[in-house]
Amino acid sequence: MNLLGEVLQQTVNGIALGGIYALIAIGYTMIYGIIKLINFAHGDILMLGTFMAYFVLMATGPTPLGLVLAFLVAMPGSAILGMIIERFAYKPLRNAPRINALITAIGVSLFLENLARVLPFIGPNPRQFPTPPSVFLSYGGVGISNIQLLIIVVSVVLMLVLSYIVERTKVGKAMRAVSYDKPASALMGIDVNRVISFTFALGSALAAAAGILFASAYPLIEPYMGIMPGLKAFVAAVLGGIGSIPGAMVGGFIMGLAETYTKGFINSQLADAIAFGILILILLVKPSGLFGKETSEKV
Amino acid sequence: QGGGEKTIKVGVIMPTSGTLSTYGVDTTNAIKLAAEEINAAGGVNGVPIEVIVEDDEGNPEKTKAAYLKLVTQDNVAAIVGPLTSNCTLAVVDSAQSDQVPLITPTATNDQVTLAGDYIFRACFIDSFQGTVVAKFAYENLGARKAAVLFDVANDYSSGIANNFKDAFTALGGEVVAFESYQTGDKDFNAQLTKIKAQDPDVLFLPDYYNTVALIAKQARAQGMDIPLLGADGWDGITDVAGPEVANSYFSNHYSPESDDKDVQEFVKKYSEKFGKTPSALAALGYDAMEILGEALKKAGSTDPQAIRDALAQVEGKFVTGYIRFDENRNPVKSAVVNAITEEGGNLVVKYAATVNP
Amino acid sequence: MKSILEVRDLSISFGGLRAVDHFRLTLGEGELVGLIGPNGAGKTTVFNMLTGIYRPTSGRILFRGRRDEEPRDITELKPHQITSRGIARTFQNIRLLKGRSVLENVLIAYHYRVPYSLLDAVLRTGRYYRGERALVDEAMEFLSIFGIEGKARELAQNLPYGEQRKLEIVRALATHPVLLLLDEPAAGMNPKETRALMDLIRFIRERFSLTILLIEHDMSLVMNVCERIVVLDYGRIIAEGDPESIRRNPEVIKAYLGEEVEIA
Amino acid sequence: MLKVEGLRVNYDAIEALHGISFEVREGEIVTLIGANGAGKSTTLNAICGLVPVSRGGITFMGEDLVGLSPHGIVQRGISQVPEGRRVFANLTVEDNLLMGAYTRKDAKAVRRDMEQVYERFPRLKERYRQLAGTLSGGEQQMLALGRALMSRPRLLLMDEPSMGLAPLLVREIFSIIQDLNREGVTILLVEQNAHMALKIAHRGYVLETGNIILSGTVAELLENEEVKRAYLGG
Amino acid sequence: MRKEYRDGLVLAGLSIGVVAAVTALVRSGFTTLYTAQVITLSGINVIVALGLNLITGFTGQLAIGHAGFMAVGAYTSALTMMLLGFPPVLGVISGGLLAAVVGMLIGFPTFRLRGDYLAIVTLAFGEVIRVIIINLPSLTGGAAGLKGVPPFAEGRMLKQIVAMDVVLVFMFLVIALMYTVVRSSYGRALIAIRDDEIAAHTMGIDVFGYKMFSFTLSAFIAGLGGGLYAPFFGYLTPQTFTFLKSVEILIIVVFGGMGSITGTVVAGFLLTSLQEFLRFLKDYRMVIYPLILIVMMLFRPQGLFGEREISISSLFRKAGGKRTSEEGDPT
Ligand SMILES: Nc1ncnc2c1ncn2[C@@H]1O[C@H](COP(=O)(O)OP(=O)(O)OP(=O)(O)O)[C@@H](O)[C@H]1O
Ligand SMILES: Nc1ncnc2c1ncn2[C@@H]1O[C@H](COP(=O)(O)OP(=O)(O)OP(=O)(O)O)[C@@H](O)[C@H]1O
Ligand SMILES: [Mg+2]
Ligand SMILES: [Mg+2]
Repeated sequence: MNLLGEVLQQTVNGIALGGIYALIAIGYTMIYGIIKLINFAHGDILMLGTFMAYFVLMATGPTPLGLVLAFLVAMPGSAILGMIIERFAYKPLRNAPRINALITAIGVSLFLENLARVLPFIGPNPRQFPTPPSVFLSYGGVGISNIQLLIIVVSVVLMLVLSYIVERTKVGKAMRAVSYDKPASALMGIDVNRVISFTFALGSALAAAAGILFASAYPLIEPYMGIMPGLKAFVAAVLGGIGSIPGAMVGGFIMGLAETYTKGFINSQLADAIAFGILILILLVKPSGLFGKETSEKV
Repeated sequence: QGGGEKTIKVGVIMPTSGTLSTYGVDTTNAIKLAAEEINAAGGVNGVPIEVIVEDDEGNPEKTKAAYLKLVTQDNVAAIVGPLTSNCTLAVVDSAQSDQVPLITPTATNDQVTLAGDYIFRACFIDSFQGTVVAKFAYENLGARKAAVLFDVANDYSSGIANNFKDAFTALGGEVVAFESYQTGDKDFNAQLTKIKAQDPDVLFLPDYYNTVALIAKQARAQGMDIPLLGADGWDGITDVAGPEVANSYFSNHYSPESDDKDVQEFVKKYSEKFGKTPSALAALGYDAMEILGEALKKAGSTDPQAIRDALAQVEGKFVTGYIRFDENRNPVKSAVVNAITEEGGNLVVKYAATVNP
Repeated sequence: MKSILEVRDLSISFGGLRAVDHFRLTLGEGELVGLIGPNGAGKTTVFNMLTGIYRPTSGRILFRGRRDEEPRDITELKPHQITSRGIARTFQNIRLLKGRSVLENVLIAYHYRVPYSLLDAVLRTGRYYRGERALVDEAMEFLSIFGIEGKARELAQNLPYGEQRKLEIVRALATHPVLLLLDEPAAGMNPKETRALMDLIRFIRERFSLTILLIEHDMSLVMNVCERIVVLDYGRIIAEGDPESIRRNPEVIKAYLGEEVEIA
Repeated sequence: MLKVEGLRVNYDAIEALHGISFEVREGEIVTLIGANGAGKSTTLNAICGLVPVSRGGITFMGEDLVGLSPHGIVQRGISQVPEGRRVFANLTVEDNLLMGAYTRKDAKAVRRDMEQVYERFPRLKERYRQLAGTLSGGEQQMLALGRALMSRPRLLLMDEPSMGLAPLLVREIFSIIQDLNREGVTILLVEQNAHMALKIAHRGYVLETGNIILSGTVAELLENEEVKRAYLGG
Repeated sequence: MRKEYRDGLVLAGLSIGVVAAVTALVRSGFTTLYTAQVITLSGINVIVALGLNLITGFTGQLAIGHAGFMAVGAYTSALTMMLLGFPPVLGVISGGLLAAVVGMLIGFPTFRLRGDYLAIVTLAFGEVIRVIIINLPSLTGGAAGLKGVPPFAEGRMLKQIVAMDVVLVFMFLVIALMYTVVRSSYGRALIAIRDDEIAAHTMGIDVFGYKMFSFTLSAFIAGLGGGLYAPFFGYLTPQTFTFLKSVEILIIVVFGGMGSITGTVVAGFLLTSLQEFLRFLKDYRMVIYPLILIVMMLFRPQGLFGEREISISSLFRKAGGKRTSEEGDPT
């Protein structure tokens, strides 16, 4: 394979990985945007969503219909889970210092992971996620697998849907109003609790979708599976400008590509270091992230 | 000494919870099974062995705590464990200076037994497995160009990888790609694309089966159909992996399919009691306890020096082969190579070869 | 009268918006000048540039600080450097340390000239104890000048609004400024409180021989205490002069005061 | 229209309102004056459901408001211009106005009302795409008022709308309040600027440290010595 | 005698008393070496958590990578002892110093930004430092770990006891350092930055400079903790200094109360022993531990102590009465 071919191939790999990061990053960014909370449990919602899909696929087998069904079960299922977590763990802390909520989020994260480990139907051992047999569509040495194609298509569609919701709909604008000033939003007649719940639902549903895609590409699932993608997606969200949805998308793709290129052309051990290096570099040049709005405090 | 005691206490340090709990529980079960058998056969010169298990979660810090508890609170005569090399390395210096005989069933890192003359192990060392697989690939498979993909953050994986590289090159082969990743990585497409570009004959994946299953899946998805090679970390891979791991070979401590009498007897007892075929780690745990039992009998007391000297003398046939300790208290024994093939839609593990040191 | 502040052609833009445009101002020692103008004219922004919180797009700020003979360029300095040269301010929205005691709020202002080193603090030398006692004594004295020494140990957030504003002024004065910038000190005060504030401003100016620049929308206050008034509109100076002339200036009436001017 | 009876509100251990009662009748402008910290904002927030009521009753058009959520209260026709403006800094001026009309479904009428707000405050029209957070204090106050109008309230609560405004604008705001009132909006106005407030209101209440100490028609209050001394600077 | 000196002496006496008492208990066999190990580990955790409390609790800058500074301290102390033959205490201090230098390097670009970028950058740093350690096998032992760090003293019993004593002494020194810094004009400057950065800046406080100071000192203290860990434990592996370790430290700070030194000390001992105490729960322990944390945050979000301290003078003043006092003014 020539170098150009290799570069193209790595780009395909990077975009597929980046699509997954982007989906997770959107959830992080939305939740951070609305309650200024780094939701550490986001990766664990992804994990639980993936297990929901796992049980569906075990029943149906890895058929296209089964996959559709898995999305239809896991996304609403995780949405409900996200809402429950918000209601019981985060809502009572809405007026507490932000760091408290952060600690709680870390607590929820550890709790979900370890609960999953002791639950008899999940357990600590990795399981094989049912996937369709891989097909490699190749054109002159450069190719894309059926799963990578699925990831790219599904993630792009979901991102378009989400952008529409947030940018164009009333509830999307309400989300932005609530993110800035909750009492004032309430005075506008906005049901603040509903809007926050909705945000969690949306973010969690996207996490579940990302989880299914992730598991289809890396078909071994276990209770800790959400940690690493969660962390990297978080970096993607910050890099794109936390609170900004287009930022999260672009950040996700940058992370995916940077990771893949580093592994492919430099040195795999440097992948994380370079990802964080890019982050710091971008923050130094543009402190609010690529798409973040400059919010110099007006005094 | 020892005569006044009602039991001889043996400490076991194993990760019975945490990420490694599957391995830890299997091995602990086998150790307990061996102890029960010794006790059923009259114990150590009439005194029964009492096994005290401490969980270390696979975390070196916890290993140290468990060690101190066993040594200072329970006053154990000897220790079987820990499971991983990292955890074992955390306590060997203390065990040596505290004069506590310790035999790890499974820690393969070369450094472990260099801590001193109280430290033993029941498994062969990393460098040996790298050589075994290299020899097998070069001689049995006729491979000349090999690629390696390993976990740099894991000493087990990088140790074997380096040994393979040296051995394979020494045999006259060429390692055309030597790529790595970090523990916990799930995406290997970048490295595989790079490896594929080098067009190797075999791909060596010295890691635990969970990671190997993922790599294999991605390698096959990229259209690589060369044989995959592995080491004892692959033990149990057919439970989690799909057809992508067919056409592979891995070295191991023993093969439950072997027609050896001791092996068959152990497999039968273990599977009757715990409902599953014993893994290689379980076999090693069983052997470690057996070795310690024999040494205790020979020592005739719980004096640490006596136990140490008796351990060094142990020689004989065990489940994982004929064992004799070399001057570094590492067992000199053979390894087996298993082949994974697909037969009628099912994965089958078959004994392929025995490689002698 | 020597000038202590000279602002030359100060401008700043936010994105496309030119919030302040070629602003010029010279303040003589001991003057009390008012800065007024419609909302959004750029008054607070001028303060922000003078105190180093915003960096101007162009222009220079020359200031003759406590120790200097000649005015020096302070345009590029950081807020804390400017404070140490002798400019202090209050904020349009009160920015006290809410969860700290009144005394601590004042002590903060002494920090840049704390009389003991970190090493003294760690080793608890005599210098530390003497220094700390001196600071507290001085702060208490300050508070007593303003009649709130009795509340020294209360949390700042528990003070009534008027006293919070007062505390902000005390805290600014505790940095020993030569020039004091007050941003709408009477906002949210009733006429009675406003009158008290007027007296306070006159008093501190005498007591600490200060030069004061004051933003305020309450004309009763501005017209009564200021000697000179500068009027801003859309970032530009549209008028400058004594209160009487400003009150009659047709442009100011049109842009800011409105037809019927009533001063209590 | 609005009836408050024996209202008590606590912040943790401190009681901020010690059982106040007053009423606002349809078509009136009622002003609530009082010094800083008297509890004026607390009263408005209690009506809007933003702070929990510990005792007492609030009824609006005969319906009990206690225990309703803020958005429920807004839907019943009460709107507040909060103290300190509280505009949505991260939304544009236009989006802020649209948020004001959040509970309304009639898109066309909303458009019309928006044009009306722009007519009233040309400054806002000039900056309709600017982020509200970068507006000056006065501009934000205009926006807050405009935003409240967008919900077409029956009862408008205003918390110190003249605070920090240029004299020209203060008069402007008060004349808008009168206009609105003439158009049929009932208004409860909290003010420090008793002078102006008493000029446009029909009736007033004086609040001091959590108690209503005086009430009456504007004429009565203007006569009162205490009011003159403390709130009119006379 | 002046009150200040009296307090100082009482504190010093108390500290010596505590060290002597636990040493005697272990020596006499009344408590086992296992207990000594838990005490030592608690002491180390307290030291690192105090460092974190300085930057996060007192200065208001969230940092979630203190395991990274521990790692720097631990490896430095181990290597200076093993390669340069430093005596243990010198090794420990050089560990602190190098961690401080690293802290400075990280802080310098980060504090030019406003906002919680420190959280992200420290998170990243915690990960990157491990990668570096793993990739320098000739120096650090790589993934296999660094074995054979010389202990504070030889002998099964002595080794543990001396380690415990040294750690406790360091702990008391760090407490004294923290206390004296925080209760001074310098500490007030940090708190002012936490409460309102812009106001602090216009009051003449060099915000950037003090953030740097606080973070560097914080890294130094965490480095000391790591430095102590090396000779105490004898074996270092990058696996020890993970994100979870940083979280564990953060939990101690929050549990005890951000901005409370007493709180950090109490929480450090409580939580470290709780981890041991809950061992019998096996895998369920890791379910219950976070649950306790969540419940704590929900029902007592300010932590055990809030911002309060137990102070010696208040013990004297109200002997027998209430034992804690609101953090008073430094008079
Ligand atoms: N950080 C910023 N970003 C963007 N625009 C800003 C910023 N700060 C101020 N402005 C703009 O600059 C103009 C002047 O604002 P400034 O706060 O100085 O007004 P002001 O004269 O103090 O008004 P007021 O009397 O209402 O307080 C306003 O139009 C405002 O929108
Ligand atoms: N969130 C709160 N927590 C605790 N106390 C509060 C809170 N809000 C207000 N208070 C207290 O309640 C009392 C009444 O406050 P309120 O804001 O209602 O006064 P106000 O009359 O609106 O004053 P202002 O003219 O300053 O706006 C004051 O003593 C205040 O300190
Ligand atoms: Mg202003
Ligand atoms: Mg109010």
